[in-house]
Amino acid sequence: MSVLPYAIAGWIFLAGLYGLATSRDLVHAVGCLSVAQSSTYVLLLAVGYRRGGTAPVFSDVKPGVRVVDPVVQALALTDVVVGATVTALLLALVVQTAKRHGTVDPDELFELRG
Amino acid sequence: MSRRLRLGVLAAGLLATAALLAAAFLELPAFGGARHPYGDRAVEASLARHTANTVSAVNFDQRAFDTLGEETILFSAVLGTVVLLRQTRGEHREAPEPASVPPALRRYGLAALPVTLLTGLYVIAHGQLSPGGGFQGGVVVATAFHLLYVAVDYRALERVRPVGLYEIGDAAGEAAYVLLGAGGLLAGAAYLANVLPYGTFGTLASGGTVPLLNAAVGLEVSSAVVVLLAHFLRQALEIEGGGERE
Amino acid sequence: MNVWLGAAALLLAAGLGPALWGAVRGAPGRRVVAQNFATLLLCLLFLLLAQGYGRPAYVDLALVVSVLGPAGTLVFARLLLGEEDRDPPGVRWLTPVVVTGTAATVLPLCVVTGPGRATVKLLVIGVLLLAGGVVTTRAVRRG
Amino acid sequence: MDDVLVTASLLFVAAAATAAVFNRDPARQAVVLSLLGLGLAVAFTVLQAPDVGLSQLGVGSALTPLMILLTVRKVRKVRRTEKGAGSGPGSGGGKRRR
Repeated sequence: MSVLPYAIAGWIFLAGLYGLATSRDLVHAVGCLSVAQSSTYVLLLAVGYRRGGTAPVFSDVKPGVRVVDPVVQALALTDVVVGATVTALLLALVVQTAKRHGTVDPDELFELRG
Repeated sequence: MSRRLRLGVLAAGLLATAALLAAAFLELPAFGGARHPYGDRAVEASLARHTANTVSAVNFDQRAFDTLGEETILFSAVLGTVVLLRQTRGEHREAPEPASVPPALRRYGLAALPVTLLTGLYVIAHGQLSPGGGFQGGVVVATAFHLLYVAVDYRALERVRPVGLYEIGDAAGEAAYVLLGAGGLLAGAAYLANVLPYGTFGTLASGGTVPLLNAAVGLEVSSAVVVLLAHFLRQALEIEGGGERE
Repeated sequence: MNVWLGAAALLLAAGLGPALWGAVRGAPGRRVVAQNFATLLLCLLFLLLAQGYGRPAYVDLALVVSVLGPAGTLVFARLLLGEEDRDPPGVRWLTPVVVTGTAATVLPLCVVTGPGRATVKLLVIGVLLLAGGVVTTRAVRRG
Repeated sequence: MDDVLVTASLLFVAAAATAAVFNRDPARQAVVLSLLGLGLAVAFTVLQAPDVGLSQLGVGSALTPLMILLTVRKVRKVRRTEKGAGSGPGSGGGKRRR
C-alpha cells in the first residue's frame, strides 16, 4: 500500500507516453498527452496525503483537526484548468495541420516533408 | 527508421523511464505519512489570515505570484488558439442549418442554464470558504452558456454570447490580477502582498485580498473558456473552404 | 466501519466499474449510455462520500456533477451519435436506475441530515439529477 | 475503509487511462477520457482534495469532450472537402447534422 499510489501514477504516465509515441492520429495523441498529464496530479496528491486526515478546508470542521497537505492541492488545481487551455492550443494546432496538409496522421506528415 | 526499430527504441525508453521512476518512488516518504512540514506551515499561515479554505490561501496569498504565472500561461494559450483558429483567406462562413430539438430537451436547456450559471457563481464566490474558487467556478460558468448549443441551437448560443465582450473580460481579469498585486506596492508592502484587513473568519469578506484575486481569476477563466469554445464552434460549424495549401 | 463509505466503495466497484467497461468498447451509442450511467452514479457517490467523511462541504461536488454531468452527455448526443445509434442497448434502464438510485440515496441522507438548509440542497440535487436523467435518456434515444 | 476507497478509485483511474490510450479513434476516445476525468475526480476526493476534484469535474465532464469532438468534426470536414475538390464545385456541402 505504501507505494501503490506512486506506482499507479507511474503506470498512467508510461501508458500516456506509449500512446503518444504510437499514435496514428494527432487528435488521439493530444488525448494521450492529457492522460500522461493527469499522472502528475495523482502523484502530487499521493505525496500530500496523510492517513486519517481530511481536506484542509475549515468551513465545516474546527481548525486543529488532522488535515492533508494544501500546498500540493493548490499546485494541482490550477494546473488542471490551465492544462485544459493548453490542450485547446494543441487542438488548434491540429486543426491548422489538417488545413495545411489534409491529414493528421504523423507518419503521412513525415512523408510529406520528404 | 522502420516501424519495428522505432518500437524497439520506444520499449527501451519506456523501460528505462519505468526503472528510474521505480527507484525514485522507493525513496519517497511512504504514502499517507504523518510528516508534512510545508503543509502544516501553510495551514498555520492561512488561519492567521482568516482564510478558511487553505488551498485558496496558498493559491491567492502565499503563492499568489505563482498563480500570476499560471494565469499568464492560460492567457497566452487562449491568445495562441484565437490566432490559430481565425478565419483565413479562401475561407468563407456559412450559416449552419437550424437543428431540430425535441421540446423537452429545449425546456431542460433553458431551465438548466440559470441553475448552472448560479452554481458556477456560487463556487467562485465561496472560494475562500468551502471547496471551490475562480478556476473551478469559471469553467462551470462558461459551460453553462454552452447548454444553449447542446440543448437548444447554435444560433441561440450566438445571441447570448457576444465574443468581443468576453475577449475584453479575459483581458480585464488578467489586468485586475496584476493591478491588485500592484496595490500591495502602493500600501508599502511587497507585490501581491495581502494588505487588506483580514475580516471575520468564515464570512464571505474574510481573507483580505484572497476573494478579490479569486474573483479576478473567475472572470478571466470563464471569459477565456467562452472565447476558446467560440472559436472551436465557429471552425467546426460555420467556416467552410479548405484554406490555402502549401 | 462506516456504512456510508462502505456503500460508496460498493457503488464505485459495482457501478462505475461496469460503466467503464461499457464505455471502452462497442458502438458509440452503447458508450454514451455507459457515460451517462457513470455521471449519474458519480453524483450519488459524492453524496455518500460527503456523509461518510462527515464533511457537508463535499456536497458541492455532487451539485456540480448534477448540472455538468447531463451537459456532458448532451455534448456526446449532439456531436457523436448519428442516425444509426438510435435506441442503443441499455438505454431503457437509465430512467428506472436513476429514479431508484436517487430515491435510495437522497431520502436516507435527508432523514439523517434533518430539516435545514443542507436538506434543501440535497433535494435540489435530487431534482436536478432526476430531470437530467430523464432528458439525457430522451436525447440519447433519438441518436 | 479509507485505504479500500483510495485503492479502488486509483485502480479505476489506471484502467480508464489504459483504455483511453488503446482507443485509437479520437471520437470514441473522448468518451473514455470523460470517464477518466470522472474517475480522477473521485480519486482526488478520496485523497481529501475536493478543490482539485471540482476543478477536474469542470474540465473533464463537458469542456474537454466538447473541444475534442469539435476538432474531430472540423478535421473530417477538411478531409471531405479535399477529397471532393477534384470532382467539382458542389463538394463540401451536403447535409450534415449539427
